[in-house]
Amino acid sequence: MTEEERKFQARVDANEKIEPKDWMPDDYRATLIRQIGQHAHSEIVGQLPEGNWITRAPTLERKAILLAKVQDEAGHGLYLYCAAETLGVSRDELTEDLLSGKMKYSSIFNYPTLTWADIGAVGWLVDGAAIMNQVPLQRTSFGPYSRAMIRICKEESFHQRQGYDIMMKMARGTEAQKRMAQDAINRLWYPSLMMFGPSDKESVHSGQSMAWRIKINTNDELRQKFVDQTVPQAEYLGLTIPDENLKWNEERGHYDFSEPDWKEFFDVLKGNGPCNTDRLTARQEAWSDGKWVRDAMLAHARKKAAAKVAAE
Amino acid sequence: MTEEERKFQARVDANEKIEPKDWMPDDYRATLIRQIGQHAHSEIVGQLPEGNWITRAPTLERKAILLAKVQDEAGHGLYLYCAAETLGVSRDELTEDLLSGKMKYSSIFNYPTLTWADIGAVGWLVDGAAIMNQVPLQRTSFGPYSRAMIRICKEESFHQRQGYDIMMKMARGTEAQKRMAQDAINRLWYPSLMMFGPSDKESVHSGQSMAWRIKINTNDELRQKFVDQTVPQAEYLGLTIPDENLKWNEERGHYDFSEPDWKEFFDVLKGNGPCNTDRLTARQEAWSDGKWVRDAMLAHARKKAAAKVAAE
Amino acid sequence: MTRDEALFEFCLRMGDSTLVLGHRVSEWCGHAPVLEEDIALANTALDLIGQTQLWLGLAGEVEGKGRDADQLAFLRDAWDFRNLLLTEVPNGDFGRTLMRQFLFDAWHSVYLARLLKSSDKRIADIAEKASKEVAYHLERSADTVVALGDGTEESHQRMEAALAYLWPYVGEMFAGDAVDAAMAEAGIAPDPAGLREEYDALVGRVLAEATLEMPESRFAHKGGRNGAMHTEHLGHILTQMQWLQRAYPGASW
Amino acid sequence: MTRDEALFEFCLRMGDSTLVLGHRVSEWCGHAPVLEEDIALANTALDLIGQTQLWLGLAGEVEGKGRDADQLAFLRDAWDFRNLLLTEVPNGDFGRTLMRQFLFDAWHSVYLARLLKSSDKRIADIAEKASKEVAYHLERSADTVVALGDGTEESHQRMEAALAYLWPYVGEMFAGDAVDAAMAEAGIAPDPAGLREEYDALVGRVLAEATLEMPESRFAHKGGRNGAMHTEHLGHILTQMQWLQRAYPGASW
Repeated sequence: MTEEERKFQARVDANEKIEPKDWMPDDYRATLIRQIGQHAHSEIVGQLPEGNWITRAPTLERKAILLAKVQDEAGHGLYLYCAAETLGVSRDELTEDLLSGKMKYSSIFNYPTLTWADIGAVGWLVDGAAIMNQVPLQRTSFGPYSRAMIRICKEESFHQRQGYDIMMKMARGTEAQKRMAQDAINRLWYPSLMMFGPSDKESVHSGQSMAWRIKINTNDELRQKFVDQTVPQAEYLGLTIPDENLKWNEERGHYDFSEPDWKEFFDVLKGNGPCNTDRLTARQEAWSDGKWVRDAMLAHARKKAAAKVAAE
Repeated sequence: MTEEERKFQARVDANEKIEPKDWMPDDYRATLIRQIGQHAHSEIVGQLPEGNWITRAPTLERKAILLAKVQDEAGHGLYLYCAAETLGVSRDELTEDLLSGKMKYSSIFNYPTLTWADIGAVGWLVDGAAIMNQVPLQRTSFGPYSRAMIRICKEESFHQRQGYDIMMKMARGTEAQKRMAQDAINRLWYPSLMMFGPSDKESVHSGQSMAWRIKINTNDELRQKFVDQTVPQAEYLGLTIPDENLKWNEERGHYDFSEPDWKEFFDVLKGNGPCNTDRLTARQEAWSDGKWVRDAMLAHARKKAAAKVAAE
Repeated sequence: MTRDEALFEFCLRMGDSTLVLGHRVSEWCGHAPVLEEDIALANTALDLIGQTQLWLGLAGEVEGKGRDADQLAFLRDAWDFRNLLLTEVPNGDFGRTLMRQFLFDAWHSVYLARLLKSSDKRIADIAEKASKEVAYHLERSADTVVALGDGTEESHQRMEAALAYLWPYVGEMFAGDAVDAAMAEAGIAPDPAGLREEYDALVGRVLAEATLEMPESRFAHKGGRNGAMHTEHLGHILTQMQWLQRAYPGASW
Repeated sequence: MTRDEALFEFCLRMGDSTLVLGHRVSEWCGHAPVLEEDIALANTALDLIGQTQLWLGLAGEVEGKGRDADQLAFLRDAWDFRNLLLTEVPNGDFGRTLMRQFLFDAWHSVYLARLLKSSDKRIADIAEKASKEVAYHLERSADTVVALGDGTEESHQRMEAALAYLWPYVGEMFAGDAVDAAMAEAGIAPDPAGLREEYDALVGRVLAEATLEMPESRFAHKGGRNGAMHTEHLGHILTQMQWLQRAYPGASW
């Protein structure tokens, strides 16, 4: 370790925030760009499965709530791109990397939203899992990232409550609604567990990330915490978690549960999820169809700036 | 009149059919190209308002019937383009003239189909009016046109019965269905009357067309015939024709009725109907989006022909 | 037509227009050219749906048959809708969507300003809440129309085409009828014909800055505000919008 | 699962696939690149809807709960559909539509040929009627795939892209499950896995003539035939398809 590296690590260990202008190891910067960028992309792509139901929301109130949620998510994307930009990468570069497939987004968004209950389940399970990941990151070592996380967590927990509220309505609703709610949890339970990533035992990078406080807990810890929190919620709803092995382990003080199918996880990562093609195509088309707009806005801003200079 | 013209007129007067290779006056040819071309275009554009409900047809049987009908209409378009081609104009030229707005199609298709009852009303009233126009044209002087008309009329009367059958179901159905049926006739009655064109008194061309047997009856005759035929049908359905002045005139042996709003007719002709832009845009896009297909089919046909020649 | 019948129609006209335009705008979700526009479009749609709740809520109250805003939004077929035709035409490209928004916002802001002084306090209250939101919508859509009109050659052409396509739907905003006359007489809402001049001045100013020529034609498609003849597009919107309420009648969500 | 339960599922798989594909194909109405194609597409859709009436009619008969073909088509939500995912993906350009048609027709013709010998006469009868129609569909779609694959450079690229997009949906046709096993055991329908070789040979021959390379990947999207996971597209199809039956329950048309 060089002197600089030692000092850097000491600051991290002392829970000091690293700011953009501070010295930082190249790998710290690169890892953060990847992590924050992926998170930003997830917010953006995450608009699509929910957007799929905005035009079909069942009441005006639900439509308004969903619109507000999707708007928040785009906002989160914006904070996160800004945080990433402080590390010396532009939003456009990150976008190009998303569109070319070089950078990933959370694989959960490669699953479809097939019924209105999925909108509830996405709020409850997917946002629930996201929060589980994000809450500790409020204490991450990189200042802009930490501050973005604080804002985001506040809104996400609101979203999660709204999702749970949708599930509640359906679980207490007609037979068809109950069936819809159960079908949603059947499809989304394991993909939600996958959101924490494979066991850290298999990951080489986790140790370094944890030393840098870019990662605070292991994937397995978070997954366990998610299961422990979610099972009683499902019971309260009267819904069944699709796992025969799920049961309370008195000794451990945790629920035992089945691992998701990691082969499916890697398949989805590779691009073979149910919606990978549709999601990426939607974003690519938004970007290429919108080029003339971005060009025009830039051209107009330049004209205005030139006119201002000329007038002065 | 030249000798040729006199001979030509004598043949027409003797009810002989004029065939493509026969001598004919330039104006006869030009008028026929315009008339047959417009008729062909109407069949093509006429697919759109009905196509609008294929994906929403209420039963499998109705969907099948509507598909068959739209297929028939495309087929009629095909016969008619072929008849026009015998006069020395190509289908592609006619299509380009349609897409550039140089040639017209029946203005009725610039009205929207807003409910399922409109599909019934289109069959009953619009096809009804079309048949009224077309039946006499089976005896038109130009052979290919006359033969096309014979085939077309057979199918059209079938369509009209199907349309009437839809109206019957609705008029005998629920309150909402009855209301839908009445709403359809309210909107489509006057546009149907317009299909016969303004009174011939105002047209300079009609006399010549009638002498050439390109036109057999006056517009007013056909309109009267249509009204006389349709009123009892509406009564049988228990629907009200939206015309306060409509009443049986014992003396004339015909119904008296109100003229449609001819200002609206000319507005629609000028391009200001409710759907002119949508209809023409749909056809233009079909044509331009399909260019690569037509090019490829041509290229492939050439390759195959070349391979055949090489093999021989 | 009683005064309450006219008032019911008036509320539907307001609420259906915001509902249908809100629906169209929300179709952009996740597909906008820049992230900031995704946010702005979602925000606009959200405001419009919020206004819909107020207008259709009041409509139900006035009607007095126990129908609430959701029942009015989700259980009427196309012919019972009273939205401006402008709000139901397809989005087209981003330029057309923003031009439509601007043409609507300009009318909306002018109209709401008069409704602030409505003799019916319920309407004045809705107008007060809505007009703040709409002032912001108008500022944004006008700025965007200017930027795209006066941007590149391509964007200028696209905005010209958007304006040409949409202009025939503007006249309907100012075509008064018996409902409007009843509202004007009761001091509830202004005679729409009287607003055209102010509208033209506002729109003309922005279009000029956008280097776009204001069309001269006064030809107007009509039939949305009175339900006489919608476009074919509305029915397709409703198949989506009303799906759940139609497929699962009586369920609560 | 009783034999009749399996038979019901089998009939739904057949009828839902023809229904959904018929719907997709009918979306082309009035928009095809040449008039002859407009006619051919309408004809294909018509045949598919006719087959749907037979399959769903039989499904209702087997189920024995008094549901007829229309009730099955228009009153089930997405999760109860059993169509191949291939049939519900969007049309894309004309090339993708025809490639999808070809990939489906090839399976359909191979499968129906076996159903001709079904131990259930009702099924053999439907297969006999359908297989004549499908032979014609296959001839047409194969010819078109060849012409467009071996046409211009642009058309070749488009057909390559269409094949790449659609290929992951082919595998589902040959993934047997308990329903298929029950049908095979009863001699009603073949084990789908056993048809892959014949399919690959047929498709390979046409693709070769079309100068297109048959993809090697065996990755397959699944979930349509057993209803476990459709695409997001099916729900949108149903909002249209079922609109009238949902909006006016109990009416007859």
